[in-house]
Amino acid sequence: MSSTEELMGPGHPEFHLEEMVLNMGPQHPSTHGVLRLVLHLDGELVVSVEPQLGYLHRGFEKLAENRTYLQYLAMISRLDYLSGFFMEWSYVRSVEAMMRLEVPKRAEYIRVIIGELNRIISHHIAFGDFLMNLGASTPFVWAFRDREDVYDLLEMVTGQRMMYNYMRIGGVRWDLPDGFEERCRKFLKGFPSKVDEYEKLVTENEIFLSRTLGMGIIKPFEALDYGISGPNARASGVDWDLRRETGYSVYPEFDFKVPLGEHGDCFDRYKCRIEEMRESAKIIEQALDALCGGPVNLKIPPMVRPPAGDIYRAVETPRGEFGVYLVSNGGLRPWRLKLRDPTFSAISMIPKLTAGNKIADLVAIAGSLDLIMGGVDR
Amino acid sequence: MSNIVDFLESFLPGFILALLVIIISAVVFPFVARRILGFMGDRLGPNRVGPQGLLQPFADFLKLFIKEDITPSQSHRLLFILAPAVALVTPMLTQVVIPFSEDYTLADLNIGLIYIVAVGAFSVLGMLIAGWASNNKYSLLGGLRSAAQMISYEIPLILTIMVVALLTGSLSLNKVVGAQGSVWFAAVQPLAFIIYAIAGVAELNRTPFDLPEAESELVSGYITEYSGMRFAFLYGLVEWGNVTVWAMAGSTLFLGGWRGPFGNSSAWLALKVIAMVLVIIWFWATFPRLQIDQLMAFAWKVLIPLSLVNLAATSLFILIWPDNFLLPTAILSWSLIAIFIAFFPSVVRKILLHNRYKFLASRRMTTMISGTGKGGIRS
Amino acid sequence: MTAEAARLNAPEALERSRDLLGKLARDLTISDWHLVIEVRPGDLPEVALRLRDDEKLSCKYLSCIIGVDYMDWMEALYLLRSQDHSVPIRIRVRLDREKPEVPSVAYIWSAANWHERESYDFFGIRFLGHPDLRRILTREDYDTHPMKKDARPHRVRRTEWQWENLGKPLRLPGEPERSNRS
Amino acid sequence: MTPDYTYSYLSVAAMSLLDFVFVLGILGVSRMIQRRHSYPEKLTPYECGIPPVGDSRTPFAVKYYIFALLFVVFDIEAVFLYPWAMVFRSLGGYGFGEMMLFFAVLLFGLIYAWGKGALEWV
Amino acid sequence: MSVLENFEHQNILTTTTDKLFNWARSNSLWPFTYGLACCAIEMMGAGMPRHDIARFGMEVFRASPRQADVMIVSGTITDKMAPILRHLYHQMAEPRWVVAMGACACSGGMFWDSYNVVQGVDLLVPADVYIPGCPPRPEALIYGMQQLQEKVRQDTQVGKSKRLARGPMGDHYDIKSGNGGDS
Repeated sequence: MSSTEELMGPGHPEFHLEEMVLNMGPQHPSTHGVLRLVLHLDGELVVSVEPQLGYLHRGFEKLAENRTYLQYLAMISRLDYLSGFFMEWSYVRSVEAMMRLEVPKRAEYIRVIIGELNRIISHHIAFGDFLMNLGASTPFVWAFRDREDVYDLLEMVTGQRMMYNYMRIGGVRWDLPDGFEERCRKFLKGFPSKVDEYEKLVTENEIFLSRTLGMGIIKPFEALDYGISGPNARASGVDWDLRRETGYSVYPEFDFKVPLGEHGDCFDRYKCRIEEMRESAKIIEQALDALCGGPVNLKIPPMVRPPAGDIYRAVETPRGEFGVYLVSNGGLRPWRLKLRDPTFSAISMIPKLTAGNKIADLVAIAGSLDLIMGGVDR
Repeated sequence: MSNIVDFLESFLPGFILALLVIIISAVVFPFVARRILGFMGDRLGPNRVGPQGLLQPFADFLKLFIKEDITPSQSHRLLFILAPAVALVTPMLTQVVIPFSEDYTLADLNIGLIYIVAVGAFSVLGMLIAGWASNNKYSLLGGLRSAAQMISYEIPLILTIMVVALLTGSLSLNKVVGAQGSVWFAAVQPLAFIIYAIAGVAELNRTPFDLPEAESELVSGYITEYSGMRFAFLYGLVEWGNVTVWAMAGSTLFLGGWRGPFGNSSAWLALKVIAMVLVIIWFWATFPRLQIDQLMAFAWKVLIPLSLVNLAATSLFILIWPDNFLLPTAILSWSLIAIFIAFFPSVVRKILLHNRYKFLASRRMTTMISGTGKGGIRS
Repeated sequence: MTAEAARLNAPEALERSRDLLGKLARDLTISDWHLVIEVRPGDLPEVALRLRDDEKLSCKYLSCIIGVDYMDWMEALYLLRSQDHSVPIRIRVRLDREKPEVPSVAYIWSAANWHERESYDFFGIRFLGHPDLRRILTREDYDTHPMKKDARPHRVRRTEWQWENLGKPLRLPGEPERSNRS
Repeated sequence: MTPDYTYSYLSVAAMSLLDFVFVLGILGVSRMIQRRHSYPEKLTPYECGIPPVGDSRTPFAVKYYIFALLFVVFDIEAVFLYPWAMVFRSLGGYGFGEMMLFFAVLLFGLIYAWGKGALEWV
Repeated sequence: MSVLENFEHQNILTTTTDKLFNWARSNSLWPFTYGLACCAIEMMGAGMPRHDIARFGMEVFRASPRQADVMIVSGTITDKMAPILRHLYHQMAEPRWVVAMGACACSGGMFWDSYNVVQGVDLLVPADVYIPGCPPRPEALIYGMQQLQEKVRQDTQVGKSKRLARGPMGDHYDIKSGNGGDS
């Protein structure tokens, strides 16, 4: 039943208006790839939304059962392609835990450095796409401009711009190249001013504020109920960051803040990401200071056979808790590999958040949730 | 017979001039916009086709000219094809009354101001027809949005143009320019000029009011189904022609038209037009897009009362000082702007944001300091 | 948010849940810093409710639901976490492989809704009482549950897609079954 | 009526006519030299790659029309205002007062609509 | 059908217009906003400051297939997406081109053995340029687009109508000999 009908009184034959069924996606400029939203519209108003997934379902979990542990490593960074390094990290953490390996300290620092760099570029996209959805074109361009600097650093270390394949079970592929530290420090020096630049362009903008404030509010209990994690949940005030709570890797050594929002609206989610970018830069700086010598990986044979059992390991990706549940039967290949993606939960919140809002708000909300379909569809 | 020859002699050059203005603006301004958008985003923009990319717009137009134009099967064929022509009426006909220079106006109608407003309404017709005839939901939404938006912003536009009529005491645009001999109306009535600019940007569907073709929401709005040359008409000639014509009318009404600090010629008009178009391009690069309810609220709750007050006060001032009204009017208008800016944060924001206003006050981020080593339990 | 003292460690959580669940839990173990609770399919909603509403354990967050096919039996695994203490809890439900059925917990955690749909899609586990149990990732007209170990996920015959056949009518998801499957 | 005056309006009419001729002519020439190849799939309406559900020309939400109604009121006001603006100097205070009364009525109408919630986009 | 396509042999008219049209088409390739997966990010990156595909006039990403010239298939095509991709290809106006960007669009890539992945876009629509890489760098995309420009420049209208009647062995505009035809 449409809201107009409610307004006019139910069942009034003269005022019966048909809902318009509109497909948004899978090819749509604002659905971030291949999300399909089936909207029921009453004029500009969204009566109900049904997300339809699976347009990028590549069968990651099934493919894991046909790959050896090392082979699969090359594949998994394609899962959530904006934070590929975290995908690898989560996967190797679970395999390492299964095999009870102690990763060298230097490797952990390198992982943190690369990981946080990856978090920065992922938030760049989140920022740019969100503003693009709101109709501003320049922030998107600026975000990409600054991504390229990070890409340079990542390429210097891993040899790839997006799909790093840099993690190895028991460490990382190779050591940091010469000159990386200076370049990284140089980048970090200029980085805060660039974030300030974004904020100057966007945060105080009257139109931006009027579009985002109080829009798409996620209450803290709702965030928990729907299994939302990461910046989306922290913007609601859920103080939960796996880097701090579970203290994996060498994160307990670093001093960083976890930005929290108050209202959980689009603005808070945007602001949370901006602040997280700053915090990530601080973490990288500390990690560079703490970088110690030593080997960067354990000598592990290419054909690893973790003992039989099951294990769950999660890392805090730019989008929240990404977990890998691994069941091994002691063979060459995983028996079952479950990938728990944070965006999957975030998308399930869309119908609740957008019903009763307008199309423009739907686009804004979807943008603020930072949806990447690669991880959702798997 | 000689009448007809006379008529053609005076009319045809004018027609060709009007057409040339539109074509040149459709060729030059998109290219300039692309280069400037590139510049604002630290890019270069098109620079490979011809010297400095100058041939890029020609390549684009020729390509669109030889590209297939699809008429979707369930569309209303006649209206679908006619929509570009209907939409092109506005930029063509508006130029009829614009004084290009001191002694050249295509047809100096003595009701030029009403004429501008009346002809301006054709563009919404074109968009509505395009949206409806396409039989596409995005197009329909875009067309309806543009209709709602353009009729809403039509009213402040009419009311501000009337202020100019009051100041001039005539509806003829030649007289309007003539009345600006000593001082531009933009200085006398800055509020009217600002309202004209805002309402004009909304009429033109440019950022931040580009809802009818909001790419992130409605794909391409009312032009979603258009391809080939029809698309070029709607997207290039009509849109940029409208922008140019809006700038022409604006500079005639408020910026003294062809008058310049030294020498009066149409070059000054062109300069002013270019300046106004550059402002539009600048908006394009800077602003996000408004929401439709805020857009409507801004027109009906802010701009219309404001322009009504301005109109009433101006007419009162003219009545009190019939011979020397420019200075008092200017003082009034500038002080209205000051009041508007002073009350903007509390009143206008409240109007636009409604119940979401309360979030504005407390939009600071609280950050929590992480306890190092607080965790330790493995997940 | 909560004081350090409120945090439980795994053994404490185990004690607490033993008190809470009593006989509902078939088995309580600690594996890999996780508290693993094994329950029968029928007891699941009761266990879930108790874990969620308990003051100490307050598992308000369902991380995910995992289906596993062990060839001899199937398993549905519920990963829970509480905001206030850091012990992750797994509920393990062993299912009959021929007829995998388990009550839905979509009314207890909203997150479960889509995760259950996914497990149904991949393994064919029927979540009884689920509001809308449909396929979520694979095509709606797909005829097998691809993650089952004995599933032979078919592929669309490639010739069907080939561009010589571009003129043929389009078939889109949700339309009638294809006839020429390989 | 002076011939000049007729010419002015004649040129407006001729211009709109020629505008249609120009657009349709260009489209016609374009149609002659473009590469055309149409078949049923190409002519289906675009909706992000999915066949549309239902007709797009459904009865549509009433909100857009409320603004159209309000617009009509204000447009008529404008029609009255323009002649007034021309002559109000000669009308003097009396004419001004009358028009202000008209203004007040309109403004009251706007405020009424505002209060009734007609300006809210629900 | 175009007037010019009815010529069966080259003459001064067709060669001149060929040259002119191909110049216009090759310099104004507007891509279609159709990001599928990872490669879409690099596709966006190609339009952005460092690489700036805008220099070649290709930054006009049109979201509607009607206005786009080249569909850059950037990412993995799944079985669920395949009919949609084909539908969107159909809805593009002639002349149209397809660029297969990345290993997945070329051949299925590292998901070649997945149950839900189409092994290359050329099973669905005719591809003009294949750009390998996982994902290809923006430079590679720009190079690929330049190769496409090369291809466009070699296009001719001569005898198009004849070939259209001949059926599926001609180039890819001729596929629908059966129920399509001129309008």
